[in-house]
Amino acid sequence: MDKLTEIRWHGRGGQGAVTSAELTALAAIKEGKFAQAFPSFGPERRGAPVLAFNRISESEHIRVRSAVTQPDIVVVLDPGLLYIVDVTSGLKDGGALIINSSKKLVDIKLEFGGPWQLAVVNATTIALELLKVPIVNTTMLGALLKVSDAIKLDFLLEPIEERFGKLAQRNIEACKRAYEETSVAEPSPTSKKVERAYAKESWPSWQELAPGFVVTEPGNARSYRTGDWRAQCPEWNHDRCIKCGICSLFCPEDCIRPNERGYPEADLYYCKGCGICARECWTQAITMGEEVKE
Amino acid sequence: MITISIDGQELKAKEGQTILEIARENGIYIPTLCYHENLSPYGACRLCCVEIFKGGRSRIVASCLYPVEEGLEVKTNSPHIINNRKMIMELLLARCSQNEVIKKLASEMGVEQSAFKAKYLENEDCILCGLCVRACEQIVERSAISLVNRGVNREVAPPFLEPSADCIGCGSCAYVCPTGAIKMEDKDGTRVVYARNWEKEFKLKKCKKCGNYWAPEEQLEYIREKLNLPPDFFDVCPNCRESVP
Amino acid sequence: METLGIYVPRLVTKRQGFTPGHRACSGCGEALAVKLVMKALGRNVIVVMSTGCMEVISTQLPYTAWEVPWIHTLFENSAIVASGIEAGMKALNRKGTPLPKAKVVAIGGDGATFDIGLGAISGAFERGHDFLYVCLDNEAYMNTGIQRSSATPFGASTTTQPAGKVSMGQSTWKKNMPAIAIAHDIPYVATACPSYPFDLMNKVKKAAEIEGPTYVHILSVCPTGWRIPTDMTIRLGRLAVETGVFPLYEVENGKYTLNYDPPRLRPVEDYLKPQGRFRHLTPKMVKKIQQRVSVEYASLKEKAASG
Amino acid sequence: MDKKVTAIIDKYDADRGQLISMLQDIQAEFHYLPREALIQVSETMGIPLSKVYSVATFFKAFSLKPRGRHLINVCLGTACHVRGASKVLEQIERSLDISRGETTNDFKFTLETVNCMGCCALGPVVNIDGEYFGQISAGKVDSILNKYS
Amino acid sequence: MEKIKSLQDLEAFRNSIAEKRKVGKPCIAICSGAGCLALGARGIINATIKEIERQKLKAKVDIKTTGCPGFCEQGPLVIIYPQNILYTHVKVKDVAEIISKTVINGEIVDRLLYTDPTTGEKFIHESEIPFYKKQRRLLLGNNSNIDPNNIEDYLALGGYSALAKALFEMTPEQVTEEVKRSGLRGRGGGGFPAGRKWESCHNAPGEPKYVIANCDEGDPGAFMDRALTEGNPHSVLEGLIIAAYAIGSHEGYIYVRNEYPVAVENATIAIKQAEKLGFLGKDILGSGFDFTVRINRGGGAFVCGESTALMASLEGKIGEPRAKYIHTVERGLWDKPSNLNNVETLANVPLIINKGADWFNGIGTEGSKGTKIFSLVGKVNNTGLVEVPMGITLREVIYDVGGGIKDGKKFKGVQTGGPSGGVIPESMLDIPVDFDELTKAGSMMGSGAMIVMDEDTCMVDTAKYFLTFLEEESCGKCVPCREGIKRMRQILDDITEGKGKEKDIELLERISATLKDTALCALGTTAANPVLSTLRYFKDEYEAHIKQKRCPAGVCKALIQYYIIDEKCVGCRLCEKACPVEAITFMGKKKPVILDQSKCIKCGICKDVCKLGAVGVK
Amino acid sequence: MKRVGFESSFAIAEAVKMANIDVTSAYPITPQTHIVERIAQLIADGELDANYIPVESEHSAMSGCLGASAVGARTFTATAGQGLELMHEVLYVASSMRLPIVMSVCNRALSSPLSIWGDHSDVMAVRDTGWIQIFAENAQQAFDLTLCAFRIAEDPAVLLPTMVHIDGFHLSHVIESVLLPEVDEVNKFLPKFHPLYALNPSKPLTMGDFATPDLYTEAKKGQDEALRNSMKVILQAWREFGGLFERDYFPVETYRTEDADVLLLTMGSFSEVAMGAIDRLREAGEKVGLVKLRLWRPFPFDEFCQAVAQAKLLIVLDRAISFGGPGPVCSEAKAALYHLEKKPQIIGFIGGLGGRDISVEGFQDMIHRGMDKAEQGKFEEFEIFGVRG
Repeated sequence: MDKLTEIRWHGRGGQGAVTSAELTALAAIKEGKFAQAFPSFGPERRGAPVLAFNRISESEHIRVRSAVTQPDIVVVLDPGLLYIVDVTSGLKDGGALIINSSKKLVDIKLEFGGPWQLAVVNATTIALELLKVPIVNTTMLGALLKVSDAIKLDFLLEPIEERFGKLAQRNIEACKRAYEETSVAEPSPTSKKVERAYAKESWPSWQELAPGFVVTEPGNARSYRTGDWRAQCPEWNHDRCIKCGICSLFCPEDCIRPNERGYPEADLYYCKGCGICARECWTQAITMGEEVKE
Repeated sequence: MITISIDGQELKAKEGQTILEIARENGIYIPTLCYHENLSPYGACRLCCVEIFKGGRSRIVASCLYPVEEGLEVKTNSPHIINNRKMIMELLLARCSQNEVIKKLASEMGVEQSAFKAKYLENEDCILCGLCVRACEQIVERSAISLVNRGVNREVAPPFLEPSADCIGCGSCAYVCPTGAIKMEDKDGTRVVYARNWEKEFKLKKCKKCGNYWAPEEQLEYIREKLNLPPDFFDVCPNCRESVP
Repeated sequence: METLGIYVPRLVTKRQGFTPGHRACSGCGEALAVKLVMKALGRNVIVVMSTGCMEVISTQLPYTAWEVPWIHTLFENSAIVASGIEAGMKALNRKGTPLPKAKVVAIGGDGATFDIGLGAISGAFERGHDFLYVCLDNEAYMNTGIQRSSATPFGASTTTQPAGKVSMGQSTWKKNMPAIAIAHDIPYVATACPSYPFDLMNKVKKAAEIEGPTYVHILSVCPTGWRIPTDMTIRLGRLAVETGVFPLYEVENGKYTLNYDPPRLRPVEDYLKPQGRFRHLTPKMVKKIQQRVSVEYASLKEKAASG
Repeated sequence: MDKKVTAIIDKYDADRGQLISMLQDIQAEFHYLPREALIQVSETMGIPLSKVYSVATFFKAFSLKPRGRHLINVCLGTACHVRGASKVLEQIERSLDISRGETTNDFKFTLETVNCMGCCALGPVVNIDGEYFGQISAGKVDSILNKYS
Repeated sequence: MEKIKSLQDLEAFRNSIAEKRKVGKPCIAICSGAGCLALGARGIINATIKEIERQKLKAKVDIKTTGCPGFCEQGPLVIIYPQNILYTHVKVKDVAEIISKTVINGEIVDRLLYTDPTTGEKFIHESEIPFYKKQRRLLLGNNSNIDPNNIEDYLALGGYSALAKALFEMTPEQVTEEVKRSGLRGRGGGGFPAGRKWESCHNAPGEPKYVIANCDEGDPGAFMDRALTEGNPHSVLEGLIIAAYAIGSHEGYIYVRNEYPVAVENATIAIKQAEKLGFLGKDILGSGFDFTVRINRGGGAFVCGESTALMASLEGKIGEPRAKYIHTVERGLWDKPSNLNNVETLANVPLIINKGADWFNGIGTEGSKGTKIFSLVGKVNNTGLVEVPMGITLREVIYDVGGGIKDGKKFKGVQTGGPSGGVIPESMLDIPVDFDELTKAGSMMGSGAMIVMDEDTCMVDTAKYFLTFLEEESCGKCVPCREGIKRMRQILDDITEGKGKEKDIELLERISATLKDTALCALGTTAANPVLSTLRYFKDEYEAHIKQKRCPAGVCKALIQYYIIDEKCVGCRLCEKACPVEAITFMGKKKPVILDQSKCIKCGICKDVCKLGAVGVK
Repeated sequence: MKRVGFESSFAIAEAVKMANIDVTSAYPITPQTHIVERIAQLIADGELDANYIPVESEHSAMSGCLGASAVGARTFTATAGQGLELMHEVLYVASSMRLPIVMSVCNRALSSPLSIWGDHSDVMAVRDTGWIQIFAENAQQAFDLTLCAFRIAEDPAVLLPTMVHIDGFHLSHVIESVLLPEVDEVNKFLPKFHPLYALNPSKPLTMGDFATPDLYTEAKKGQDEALRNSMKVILQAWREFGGLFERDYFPVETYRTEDADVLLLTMGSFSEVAMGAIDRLREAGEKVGLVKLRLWRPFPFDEFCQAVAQAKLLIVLDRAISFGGPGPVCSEAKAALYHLEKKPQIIGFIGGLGGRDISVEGFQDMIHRGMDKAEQGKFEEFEIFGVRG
């Protein structure tokens, strides 16, 4: 049987994971290979964790259509996802984990190293510098090129041009620069994946559903964490805050409340990091800082 | 966690919560006029009174203030309570005979007319619930108005019934007023906050960029001084300000 | 009109029927609108919602973000489901089943309101049911991925009417839905925008208190569909109002009131420029839009002036 | 005025709990609570003026209006009432042509009432400038007032 | 004087005072209680001082101004020691005679002795007088022996020995236990067991803890707290210090109403003296216990007698009560555990500590222990303060102590408990004075005002009086109290003006019920008591006003007419002169005066001035 | 009980009145109009205290019922043909939200060409919407089964919407005699509706959620179980009805099927006509019988197998066409019998489309043709009965 490379992309709604997967497939097809790209269809929204998948075969039509559960390569577009989604779930021994992070390779390795190749690139910085937006889809393709020969840069150029038009050149630059700046650590076959607890959803059985699927517990969505969607986190400068409450009124999540001292505070369990509060604050007391997990 | 029962419903509550809070959380309606969830409870209107049962004895308490305790049994609608509420509404209706909010609430409770003689009916809007005073004190932290005089002569007013230097024209008092006794209007670059016996006028600041009036100058000056912001900080309205530091 | 200022927001109720934990996009103006609507309405309501973003993001089994009785059935029928609820409650009450007082509120997006559900809305308005219809207008079918609706403004690029080499995006003018509502002679019609939260809440409260069919049209900025940064939601709403693209007004028993009438309108360009969906517009197109907005605004002003 | 007020505030170590005592002293000094004094108390003590004003208007002992040279206090306590205090009050009102709470135009008398001075055994009681007159009747009013003219 | 630093020092100091006083100098004790002052005691004092100086007796005779012994009706009162001769109704012109006759020569001035109004018998000593005979004057007894501004007087009588006992022989818990066992209940009105209150406050979490003596005696008609604070301030202070010790408080307040300037002054002096001698301050009597007291003056608000309102005003706020679902012993002044006791309650404490709970327990009834001071006022012969053991009947108080109704009129009712209490009718005069019995009768003990009413008192007017009082005194915070009392007063206005309707009574009852159920504080919840109790016992009077438009007692102006009883009138023209509106005209000798009803304003002056009883009311 | 002459439509309206419904939300369409017109008149005359929502389409008619039922009101509507098709989408919602709406369907052909006359095309098109579907054969049954429908639908163990089918014109517009029970008796049979869940601010519920693939299957499983389990309640309700009113109903009813070799299977008003044909053939000594399907959904598998298993031949008349496939009833019958060892052969006819009449003679003819075809082994053929060549 032909060699089949399976890739799983982890991103957030609006970040470009699906685009990455699509471009990957197009590049592979251009090269003459057989490839698939597809997202995990769902109602998830901008900021919510999303998945996209690739399968690339050297010379055969690929018939499998189900989600990739045992990837050869995992690409993580948002460093925050590492702590909320089990990105290495099913990752094959000897496979590759590619992460967008500002952290150093050695530091990442402590946390996410395993019997797989580990690649780290500070894609957000590259994207912000070259594209002026924190969308890292093409940048991460550069990192993918560095780790895997499933696709080649030459065949990627055309799809990028088609997709981005005027902005293509800058995207290609981002891709190339990421290729240069990606640092890679070889797999350490003996090392084990660091186990961590990820939130797991448990689903009711059919008998447990009320007739008509009525939800009888009002507002139980409160237990649903949307704070995971956040890429940036609001911070209040108390010297600048007059506790006026405007931030709280404009919060679409309704998650800003005064603390004991009367200063507003976002409930990070829900805050999606949209930045409205910072934008609307009269005294510019709020800034959106980089999200730091754990 | 504490378990209490309100009108026969078993409910969970946290230590320190009041009966009214629990009722509201569970969609049980208890009328009030002086309660606001974001202000300290005051217990003045007495509309929220409920009957509690403890150790075989019943007692009437103000639900906005009464802290729940394990096993507490509450009735919000006993005939006793309803009679009292009606009487309180009759009293309020006698005071505010022309006020639409009071009239409506009274009629919802089945009180169409106050039993008091017409010659004694008053045409007040203020019910002295103190919400405005508490808002100004606890939220705005300015205390520009207070409850002055005692008893039947009580009213809400700034000191000496003159425009208060402490008032920054935020309008919290007008917003929180349940009966419309305090009002606020913005018109042609001027804001007026007023009640029957007092008012204060504010000049509104014009945004240098878009030309819209957007906030009272006194208010902006207050913020600016409090936070030690540069003099030109509020020259443009937040909408015209592009960068966020 | 707008009493928003410092501190007043802290007096807005914390409790509402729509909880956090909903799955709206980051920066969603529509979720904000729903939050404000629910703050204004309190607990004694029954909400009927059309299929759309708000339904999908708030009630994913086994969760619900609603703390009021809430029902969704289909895309196009929330106005009539609301009619049924209202009629049912009236009948039950009349026949001796005591029910708590509750206002029926139907909420639908622009697709549900302008397009697929228009017939049902018209029917419910005409029959005079005591209910409030709230349209959350984000100017396209956002739930399915930014397809044009009859609420999509002229010149906006959507996935079903994209800007292209020969296309300038939406080629028709936005349907005047409030005018359609007004034409039904219902007692109250208003436009609102969450960028003016107190105005919005006042109108919703007012509409809920009036007996008979009432209509509140809320412009709900969609950062995803409009292609703007998520933190620009409030600002865009204000720009829509300040440029006259989306004037805030209310019509009470046929009487027009313009709630926000600045001495001078901003140029529409201020509103169009930050939005990705208008990025392709040529100066000529912008001018055309400006002209149309000016004319419509003037006509609205005239109506307000004549009372 | 400032100095006198400052001295009074200092006497109580600017203790907020002693606000009422301070106002009592200020009133003893000026016979009423002058507006400026209240402002000074508010500023020195860091108590919002509205709160000071609120206290000054709540308690019956305080007057925000200048008072006459002689302060007449008619006791309307129960014991005095049952012995006809209201008739005494009415007579004083008639004699001075003012109502309770008011001051005569010549600023000679201010007429106030008090709900018990603790001289219940001798009711009705009238107190003028600290001097008690017990077992008064309406008929005796004028002769007492005459002492002060 | 130096600070007393130990128990031994205290005994030594007490002995030195006793030593000084052995000499047995004659002493003129002049009551300077408010009642006597109102009757001219100030003049007596001045005259005495002058006379002593004139007669150059300064070295031989002591003058003492003392507190109120309670017999105010008979004032000004003067007692001559060592013979203990009581003179009543003393006038300035009597002073010289008293000094020369009694002080110097030991002769008795007969004319100044107390004469029983009914028997005509004269009494030399206080204790022989019927007014005092049935009393048990545990608290008031010393008032006439003590100069309140002289701590030595108090010490000479064993003062502060209870404090010493508590500090050196008892733990705080033992003190509390003793008070608990004594059965002492709060004298301010509520009747809550004092010991239990102390215990709760002691056990409540939070520091510091405060103790407060409540001398904001707002009850019109009551003045025992005043008499105690003015007459024997150290007894109150000692009680307060002991309470502080038991509770673990180091800061205390005495809240005195500003209408009691003498009380403020005497208490201030007492505190200074106690501080100087080391009864207050750091390391009291060398025991290690610290305690300081401040005086706070009220601003004239009846509602400040309510504990939470009082504490609010102690914080410099308006005297608005708050709900007491969390008791003040847990969260009171400045949100800290606070113990508030009435002055009279505290004055009992040194007695209990000294003589023991069992002794105290032996006085009074099952549920109410000790004595209670009442201010017996109104239409009774012997008005004044009376201290009687609990359990004595109302009839004994009014007739035996009080000497019956003035001018031989008919008794109608007695109001106890002040504005929050009720009127008790003749038929119930035999109920014992006891917290629970009075409550059962629809009234209450209150702070101890006892206002006797005779047939000339209109009950509707009385109810209206109390409502007018409460309307003025309501803080205005809660709706039922502020609005309800006003409306009830308006209804009573109508009734007394002859405009009452029959359904008004029902409306009064409905408002009363709501007030009782829903008002925020005790002022409101009990506000309807005067109305309810008069409705209960004197409904016929209400009905007379409403149905017959008649005021049986001849009080309600709109329903009465003054008229001249021709047979009695001699034409002296006093009334004509007194009438402020010239409604009376002299008609010559045969038919002396006529009263023009159209002009009459019903001020009643004519009736007041007529010495012949020729003015009638119908 | 009194005997009156009533159009079936009026009989249904009478049942609705006796059920004391709270709300009807309806839109006119032939041949259903007489039902709602009659209800409107009853309301107008004050004989029925209910709210009539005169909606703007059938889609809205059903939607209005959804809303009213969701607050706990007893609801009824009626429609036919195109109307039922327009409701289609809403029908699924009603059943999956478990709202016990009762609806009369005056079975009608579907466009195009436009036909206002009866057949079962509309019925079969909504077969899979999760409703309980019951067929009536005459005015009396229309009355009885409508009453029963409320009882069944609202049973807390069921809570499913229910259609009572009457054939357009053949029943709807025909006047017959009907026995009407007394109201008290009806009240005994049909208690007040107590919804399990209802929209009520004092107990907030969320109805009509969104389900991801993780839960949709479970939701549907629950719904299917409910429909299957409703059979017990249906049997119980009909048994009780029989006890009270002495008219018995069964999911599958048979006529002279004892020892029959050949059975005819029909549904609705044609069944009574077919009974005439059976009588004549029996007179002629032929061992034929008639099987009538009263309950179409949930399909009464056991009862059906029991009724037909002993026969040699089952002739099925479908009044609906499934283009390019077997008649729907026929294929259902085949599927039901497939697992049995001993089962009849099946011949399917399609007939009575768009109001085309079939007389007693016609049925005789159909049975004979069926028998012929069976003999010839032409089992796969679906003949459209009476079609002109």
